[in-house]
Amino acid sequence: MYLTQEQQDMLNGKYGKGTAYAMKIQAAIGESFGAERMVPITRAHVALSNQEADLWFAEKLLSEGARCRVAPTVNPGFCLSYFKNRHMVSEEEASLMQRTHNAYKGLGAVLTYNCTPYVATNIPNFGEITAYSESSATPYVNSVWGARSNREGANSALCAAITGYVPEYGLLLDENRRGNILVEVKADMKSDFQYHLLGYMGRKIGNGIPVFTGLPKHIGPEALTNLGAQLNTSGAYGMYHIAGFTPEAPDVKTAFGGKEPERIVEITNEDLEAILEEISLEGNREIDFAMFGCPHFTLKQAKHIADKIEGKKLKKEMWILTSYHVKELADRMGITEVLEQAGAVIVPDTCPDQPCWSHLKGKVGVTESPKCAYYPKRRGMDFVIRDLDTCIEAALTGEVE
Amino acid sequence: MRLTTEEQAMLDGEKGRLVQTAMENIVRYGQVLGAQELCKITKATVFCGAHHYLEVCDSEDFHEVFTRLNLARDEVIPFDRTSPECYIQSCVAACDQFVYEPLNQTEEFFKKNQYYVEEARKAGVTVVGSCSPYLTGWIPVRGEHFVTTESGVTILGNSLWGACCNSDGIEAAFWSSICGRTPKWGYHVQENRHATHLVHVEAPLDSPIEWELLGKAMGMRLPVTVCTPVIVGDFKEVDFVKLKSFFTALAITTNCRMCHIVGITPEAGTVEMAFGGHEVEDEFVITQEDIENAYQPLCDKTEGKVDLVSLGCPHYDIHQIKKTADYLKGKKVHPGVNLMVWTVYPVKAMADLNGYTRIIEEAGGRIYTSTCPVTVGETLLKDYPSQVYDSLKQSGSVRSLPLEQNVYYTDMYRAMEAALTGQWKEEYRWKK
Amino acid sequence: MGKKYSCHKISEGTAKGEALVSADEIMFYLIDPQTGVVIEPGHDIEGKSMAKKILIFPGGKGSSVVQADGLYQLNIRENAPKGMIIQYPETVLVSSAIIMEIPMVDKVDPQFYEDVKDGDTICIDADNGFIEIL
Amino acid sequence: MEKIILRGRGVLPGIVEGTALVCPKGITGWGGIDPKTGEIQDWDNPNKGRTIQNTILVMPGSKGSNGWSCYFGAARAAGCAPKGWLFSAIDSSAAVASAVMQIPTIVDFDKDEDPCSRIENGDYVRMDGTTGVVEVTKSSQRQ
Repeated sequence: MYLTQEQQDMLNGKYGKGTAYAMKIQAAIGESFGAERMVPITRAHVALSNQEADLWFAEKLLSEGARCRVAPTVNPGFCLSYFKNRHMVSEEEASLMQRTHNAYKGLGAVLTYNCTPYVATNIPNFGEITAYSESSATPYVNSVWGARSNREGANSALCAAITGYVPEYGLLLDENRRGNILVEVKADMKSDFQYHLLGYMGRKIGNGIPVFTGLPKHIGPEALTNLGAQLNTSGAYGMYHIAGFTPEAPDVKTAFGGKEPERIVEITNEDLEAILEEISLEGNREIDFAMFGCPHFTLKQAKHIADKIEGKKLKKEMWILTSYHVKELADRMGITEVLEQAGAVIVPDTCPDQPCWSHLKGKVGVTESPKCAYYPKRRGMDFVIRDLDTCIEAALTGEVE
Repeated sequence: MRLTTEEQAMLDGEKGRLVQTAMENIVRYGQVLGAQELCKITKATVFCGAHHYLEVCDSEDFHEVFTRLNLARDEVIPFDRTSPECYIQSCVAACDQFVYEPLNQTEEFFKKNQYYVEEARKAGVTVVGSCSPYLTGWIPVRGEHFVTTESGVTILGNSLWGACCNSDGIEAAFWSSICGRTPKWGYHVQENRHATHLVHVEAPLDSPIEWELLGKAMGMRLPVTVCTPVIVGDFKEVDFVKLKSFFTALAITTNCRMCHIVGITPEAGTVEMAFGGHEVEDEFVITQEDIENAYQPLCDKTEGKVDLVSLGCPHYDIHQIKKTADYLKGKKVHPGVNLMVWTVYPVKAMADLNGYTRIIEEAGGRIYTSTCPVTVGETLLKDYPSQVYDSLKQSGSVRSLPLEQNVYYTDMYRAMEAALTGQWKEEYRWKK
Repeated sequence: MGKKYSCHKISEGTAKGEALVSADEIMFYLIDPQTGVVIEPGHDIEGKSMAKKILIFPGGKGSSVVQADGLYQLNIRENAPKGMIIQYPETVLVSSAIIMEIPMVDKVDPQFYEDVKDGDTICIDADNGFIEIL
Repeated sequence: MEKIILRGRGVLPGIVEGTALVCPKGITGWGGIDPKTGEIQDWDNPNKGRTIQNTILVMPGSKGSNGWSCYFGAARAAGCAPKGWLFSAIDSSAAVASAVMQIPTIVDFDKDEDPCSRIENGDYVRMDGTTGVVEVTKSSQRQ
């Protein structure tokens, strides 16, 4: 791979040991993918995870003097002030989060603690070259915004933020952005929930870049967020097209770059029902809690819940996870008050796959997100997956259909 | 004009007087344009708050003021609902949502503004208070139809996101928010979105201010009528801050509401694609000299004391606030200088979380939200004889106020230097 | 001297160890860090340990953070594989291997897959681009 | 007494007559007029200081920011609206302003019948917003 003088200097340690380490990793990635050169990025998002490896890597870079050239936004861990003050995390867990906070702050990241930067705080424009980790983010920025990012790992995205460059391969190149699987959606996409299930059809869709047809004319950010998040829970997708909707797919032909699809897949209502049955616990049972916001809920979703439970009392715990800045909006809009009066909690900066949920271990929850049900399994939480309104009803009555 | 059954029902009053009036106005608006049908609006920004021009209507009742000015009716039609299919955010108001004393405003005015904003919130408007609705997730996707009261957002939406919007106005944005429709005309129609003018940019553009100046330099060359330029050049490290600076400056110096950038905006992969087979009406080159000429009249020549330094028009995003904090860390603003940084309150909350607010405050500056110096107006600005802005739009608009101030315009770093030294020096003028 | 096969370097270094072949993609999150044993239900090599082995598998799966953490947890307990031979590189797995300094190669001579079986002793020389079955 | 007839597209009905106020470079909406009096405030407008109230206002189209219509709307609310107006070519901001003003409006004239060049300040204009016919009595010919 060709390196410019500046990139070579980074590799040789002229910009410090930490930067050299980041560059070494990136050069190796570039070499392994046969990249010819490195190109500058103007945005990055790091899937901070508040896990030991994440902290080890960030602290190693920091102690070796690395600083971000391009300040990245970051994923959530857990909200330290909320969970620590309520003694819901141990000293060690709080300390890990605090050290993660300090390490990323030291590296110069913008501590947004939000897994949906692509809907508000870090939105790339068409064609912009970026480095996004977080599995729901990469398909969103590539597909919806037409920006360019490979499916970065948390650590490779951090390296890119530090050096300001990424190796040029994969989805950064025109020829790799064309669709190859035609996905004809025959299912009735009546709410954002169906996009969760459509995204979970990864096994049926198969590897490649899907081109969806048959979707409604208006698709909101919540539906698109769900689609991307679940595609990358059920498979590995850097990008998709929606014919007549996403910017690189004004029509089916353009989406495939003039070629014929390699595979045609049809998705019906029955497919969505079958996948739901497969991934969800059985219904008709009592539940212990409801959890929403994986990926983080938007203001619109928080307001939807508030409208449904205003003036009522929840029978079960309800957690709504969101970004710090949506939380601010919810406070200002009076939504937080309505939620809290009904007994729900809207909490920022927090992910379902974090140690702060130890009190839910061994319990059964409801959620509308298959991703929310998938990762926390190893923390002993099990979920019934239903559409949002059914989940809200379950939190009110204590039982799910 | 062809209306759908649903639209006709709204016009017939089936959804109440408010929706009916909004629809009547939209239909009339469409008839004046010669539009054949309406299109569905799913995003809007509206101009809430107790803006000064509303004072022509001498009434204590928000709804009366609203009806007479925004609905153009002489009865009182309560503004109590908006289209459930449309996501609506509020633009800047003439007041910060949280403080009034530092802006030299009265409690009475602050409360009136809160009352206006609160009524809009009850009607379904998300209270944001920003000229930069995209900072809180209000971003139309390609092909989405939207309305906005901000010219800069119209042009950004059309150009950068490939969404569809005309420059229509404050009243029309309310009508569309209420009935969820706008006339299908102009940039809402695919065939009208091709380029008309070809601009070759030969000036090297690095910082955001240079992109702003490109907007002004183009404004000096483009016709006053509506046109759709396409720019080509060897653009390096283009980021969103540069683009929003450019589009905002272009919007206020021209009537242009869409501008393609070859290789950057989605409808302009190539020059040919941007023109889509239509003729090039005119073609010109912008040189470094043009950029410099655009700058000179925007910045006063006198050296001397500085009283106000204002950063953030359009409202700063979190990255810009971080840069401000990084620069000010450990430094002190000169006594007597008011350093104001403008953003939207959820971004300020994020700045609080990240410690940027504290750094800026320790340096002697302060972050404000929900408005800007020009929107607050004379009440604030009359007390500052010498003002520095990092924005072409602010510095230009301040000049049109009936005040006799020195107005300086430069990039954010030189503006902060002026705040630290308390002086305007020749070296703070922007130069390449 | 054993039989040599060409390959392409992803993560530098050399390694020697016992072969463990998996037909399924691997998510390092679902490996017991205390033993290196695959605990993912229904996985091709469920119940087998990858500790100090040369792991031969198609590629990785899972979100952008789990691979690094999984490998890290194995690595600090010295239960990570010594080397990895893959077919389908993707950034998440590749960067994790590079960071954990575990030699990794791809684009191996197809004959290798015909010949290799569990328990073979294998040498990887990523830097010189070859694998050897001893 | 010279009379000329111009034809545009009549878009808002009504027959009105009055003295023409012609602004060939348009008027800036936001801050360009004082809505309380209808007085033009644009520093570079040759009609600065004149009011739009009760005139037949002639302009090429809108100008400047998206806030163009609201100052005219405010003038309407304050009782300072023109009697009718003519736009050489319609644009979206001017169309919103017309829908707000609800005064007779004629737009989209042929290039050689551009009201901004064929009508001068002080000419007496009779306009029919239904038919689009504009009857101009040149002031230089009038007693």
